Amino acid sequence: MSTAVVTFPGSNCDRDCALALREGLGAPAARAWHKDHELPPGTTSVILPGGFSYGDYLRCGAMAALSPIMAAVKRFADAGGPVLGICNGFQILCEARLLPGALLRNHDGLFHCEDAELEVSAGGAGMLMCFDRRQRITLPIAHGEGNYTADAATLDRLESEGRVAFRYVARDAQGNGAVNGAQRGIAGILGGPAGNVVGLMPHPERRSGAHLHGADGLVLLRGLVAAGQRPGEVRP
Amino acid sequence: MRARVIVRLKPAVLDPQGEAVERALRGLGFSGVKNVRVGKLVELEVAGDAGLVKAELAAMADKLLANPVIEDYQVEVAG
Amino acid sequence: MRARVIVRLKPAVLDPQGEAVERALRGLGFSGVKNVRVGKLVELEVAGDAGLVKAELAAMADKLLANPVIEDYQVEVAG
Amino acid sequence: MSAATGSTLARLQDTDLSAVEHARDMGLDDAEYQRAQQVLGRVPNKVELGCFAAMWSEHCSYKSSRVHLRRLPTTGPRVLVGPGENAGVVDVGEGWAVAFKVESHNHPSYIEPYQGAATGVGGILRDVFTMGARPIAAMNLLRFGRPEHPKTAALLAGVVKGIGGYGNCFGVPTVYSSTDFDARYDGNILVNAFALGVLRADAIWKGTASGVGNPVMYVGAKTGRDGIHGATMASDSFSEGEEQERPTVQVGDPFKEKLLMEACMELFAAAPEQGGLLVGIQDMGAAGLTSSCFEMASRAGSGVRIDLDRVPTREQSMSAYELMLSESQERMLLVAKRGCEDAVRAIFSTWDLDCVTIGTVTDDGMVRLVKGGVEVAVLPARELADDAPRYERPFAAPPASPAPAPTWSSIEIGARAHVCSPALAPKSWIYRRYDREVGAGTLLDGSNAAAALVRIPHTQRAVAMALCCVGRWCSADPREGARRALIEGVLRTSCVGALPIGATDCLNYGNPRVPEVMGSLVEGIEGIREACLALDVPVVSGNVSLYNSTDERAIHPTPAVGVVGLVEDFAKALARPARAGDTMAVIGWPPAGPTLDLGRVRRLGELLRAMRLEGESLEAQPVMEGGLVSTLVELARRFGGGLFASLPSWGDAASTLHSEEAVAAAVVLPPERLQEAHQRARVADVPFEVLGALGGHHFVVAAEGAPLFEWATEALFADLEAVIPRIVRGERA
Ligand SMILES: Nc1ncnc2c1ncn2[C@@H]1O[C@H](COP(=O)(O)OP(=O)(O)O)[C@@H](O)[C@H]1O
Ligand SMILES: [Mg+2]
Repeated sequence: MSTAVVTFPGSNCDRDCALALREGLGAPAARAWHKDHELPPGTTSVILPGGFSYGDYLRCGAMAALSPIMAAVKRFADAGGPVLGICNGFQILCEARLLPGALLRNHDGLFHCEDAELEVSAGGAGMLMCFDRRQRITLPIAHGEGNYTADAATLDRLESEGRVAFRYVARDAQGNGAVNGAQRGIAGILGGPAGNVVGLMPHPERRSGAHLHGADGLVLLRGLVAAGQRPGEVRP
Repeated sequence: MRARVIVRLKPAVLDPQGEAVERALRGLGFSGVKNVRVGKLVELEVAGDAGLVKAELAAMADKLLANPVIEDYQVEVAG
Repeated sequence: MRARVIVRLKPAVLDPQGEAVERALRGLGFSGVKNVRVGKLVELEVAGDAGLVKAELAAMADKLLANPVIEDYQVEVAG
Repeated sequence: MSAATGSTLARLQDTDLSAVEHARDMGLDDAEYQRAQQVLGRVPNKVELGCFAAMWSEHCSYKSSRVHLRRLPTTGPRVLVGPGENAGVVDVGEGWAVAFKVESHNHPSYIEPYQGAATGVGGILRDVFTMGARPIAAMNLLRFGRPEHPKTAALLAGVVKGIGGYGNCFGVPTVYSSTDFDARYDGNILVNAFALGVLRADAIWKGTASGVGNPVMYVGAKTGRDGIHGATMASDSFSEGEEQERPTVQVGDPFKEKLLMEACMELFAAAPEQGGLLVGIQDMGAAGLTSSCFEMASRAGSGVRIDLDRVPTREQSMSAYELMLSESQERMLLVAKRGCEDAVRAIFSTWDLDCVTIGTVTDDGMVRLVKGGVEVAVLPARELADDAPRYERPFAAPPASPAPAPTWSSIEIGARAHVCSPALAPKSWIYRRYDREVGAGTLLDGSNAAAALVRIPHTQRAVAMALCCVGRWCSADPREGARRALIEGVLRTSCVGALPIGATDCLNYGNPRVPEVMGSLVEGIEGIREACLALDVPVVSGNVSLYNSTDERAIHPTPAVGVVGLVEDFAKALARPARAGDTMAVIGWPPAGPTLDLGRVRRLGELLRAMRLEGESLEAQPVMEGGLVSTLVELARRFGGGLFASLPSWGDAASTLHSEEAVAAAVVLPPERLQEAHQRARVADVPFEVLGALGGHHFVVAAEGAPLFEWATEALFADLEAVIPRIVRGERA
């Protein structure tokens, strides 16, 4: 039973995620390589880490979405397995259509590396089981393309189905994320047959211990690991 | 055969890059500028006859070059 | 008037994006693809008559849209 | 240099320029050309001339600075590799070491700010991972022209974007940045990039080509016609290919470099049971294949034979000259053990990288270049790599040009204008463009601390770092300015609890043929030397960037110094955040003349370090550029609220606020530890004076019991944060 951290050639937060799992939670982490056709044996949850999967040329995550490992991740997700996409991982999940919508360039055209205050909009269940609904947490963002967008119908559906996972607390006059323009302030969403696929722009692995300015991120990673270990929900 | 695929953000999608360029152009004194949109131009060589090539280019765009959630594309084959 | 400025890396300049796209397309089975280059397409509206507009677009490209050290550009005015 | 090989070589006579003129075109002067001819015992052909010109260029040979650079102290108990390799290496304990270096990319960044800065970062990262070290931190020092100069906005935006674009994608956190604006950099901006990596102390790789018969392999990106002596090649009588404009600036591919780094890390660790696969490795930086071939052979006392037809290219029909001098990025040259080629290739192919055997190591001390089956150049490795001409250029005492002290209508107005000046205003806008946390090891970064602090993975250890130089001080006094660059780095790293263990320097100066410029360079080196000796900090690597001048108008002398410090247990160096009610004190000596006393600096550093590790100092910041008022504002900003400070009894209020001649630091202490801290200072015989406390929403400065001024912090912080964005937008101050 372990969390598979997928390494695309340009992933650069894969080691950080593995470290947070091991040091922060004492949970095992296994590495999955982008060219693999199967997840490692014993995988109970999956992380698509941040970075620049294939250089982020063309569109962030576009090429990664087509890599062999993503077919395996898709099968795992379709069977209800918990999958967490962080930053570039979120972009990959959208490009692979495992989550709806897309991430555009930030509205000011700039890369932002800073702390973001978030509201957990869908706490209490699944991977977000360790959060209270409406709980506020702080996680850092580091992205140039985190401007979440989808058509109005999709956004309405996300909201009505309770699939907005995280929102930026700071919004502009239109209600969009002040930092990057994300529609309706969306920082992360849920998908998959059982809300088992989560994508978010902020980096939980960077807040996984007191020496890293806080441990809010561990709460999410703990939820991910636990969601994969629920009896009766063991994946293929 | 030389071909190109033009990829544009859909009209309904906000184009932050286009807005930034517009602002910068105005700042430089080009005051008559409006509705700036920035797209991508993928130029490539493909083997095969024109008809087939067009279909192949469309397939490339569908699979990789454009994201239908936010983008439209257009293929052109030279001569 | 609708116009466009196409900005391309000069032929001798490395285009990492083009290379990455080429590799990805080949990986998807489009084996006949070669010499992929990715450029920028700036589309905009400008006021004025065609002749003047062309000169203005060139000025925009010189000043902002392209860096002559590594890029070439081409301006087109619609109809 | 036998007649036989000579006869197969292409002759120069087939062109219409004489060899001397060719040489001049390439940047060799007549005496240098004569020397080249003597070395060969014959007339060099154009490929050979190109190699001479590149190897004997200022950039590769340090011909103007070498005799002076030798004066820098470069040894110490922790130094594992000093200057001479791709990066210096310093022992940090528990079997770990760090490799670091700083390098300039000034001119390319002026021409193409994004790519110039990006490839500057790429180059220094390669220097570091070539040593076997995985990069864990990057810093930069940027100097732009005055904010209102028409080019400054675009240069600033482009350079910052380029640094972020490369570092963020590569996956190295950019943890410290120093940025300033000054008319002296109007046409000559500075972009200095620093990188630091971690490696096992017993697994250091060097650029050496030893072992006759071992294969020489080329890895990474394909070679194009990038950066082939842009200026001198304008007339282009050397091109055998089609006539076309050559890009003088390279485009970087951070993604490819990431792959290259990962593949190299695998290569370094491969096959330990048989002693590894690799003999030596070097990046292809300036002068590309030329410098890597000659330097690797020269270091080993060997030769190499290179088949240029096997070099992977991305352009058609490249000439031998072009192949040798291309500066295409993201390439490395390595020498593998014979018989290990397949294993090496397998590693690179995992990462989708080209890896080709292009030659072999020989024993005759010659670099032989073969193209189309014939030798097109035969040159002695050592003479080109190590026997470049050295110049003792005449130097004259540089004129001291202290900047005139600004005059203000009141202390308050003066202080406010001062702290909101571009040099002193916070650089948050810039820092936000950099991923400062990738790697999950950034404990502190320069946006919010006196120095950055980055964990050594898998250990409790951490390295602190800062990159410093105030050009204005160096114009006023080149030696003192350089001393202070090192002093600032030492004090900053001490503020976060680190013991300074090594330094790297990037000497940015004007035209060395101008005696006064040469004089300021010599003085600068002397200043770094004095400070290094007094503070026990060896220089382990560095870079020299000359000719930063336009029309005889040179930049401020700018010897940027990167100081690296060590913390053995980072838990001790991390303090709780400052909060309202915490005490503020100033430790150290009042202004005592323009030459800072190094003995005092040393004692202050020791005290700062002890106070931090003992949990007494929660925040600390040296009083340097901008004086005490700017230090206090910085502390308020980090705290995020107000403070009350009663000025120390240093003299009149204005000079106490602004003087840059104190050896002192301001610290924030938990009130319950005040006594202990005070005692510690007394034992150390360092002056200690309580200034006041943090709290409230006003920044209040008082002198002799009476308030001098009082600023609402909300407005103050807003003013401070607005300075850089205004420059980026190109708005007048
Ligand atoms: N100012 C300096 N101080 C200390 N070492 C220096 C200095 N300048 C150059 N060096 C050393 O000289 C060697 C050559 O430097 P350089 O030419 O910059 O290397 P590269 O080939 O990577 O560009 C390096 O080992 C470098 O550390
Ligand atoms: Mg080097």
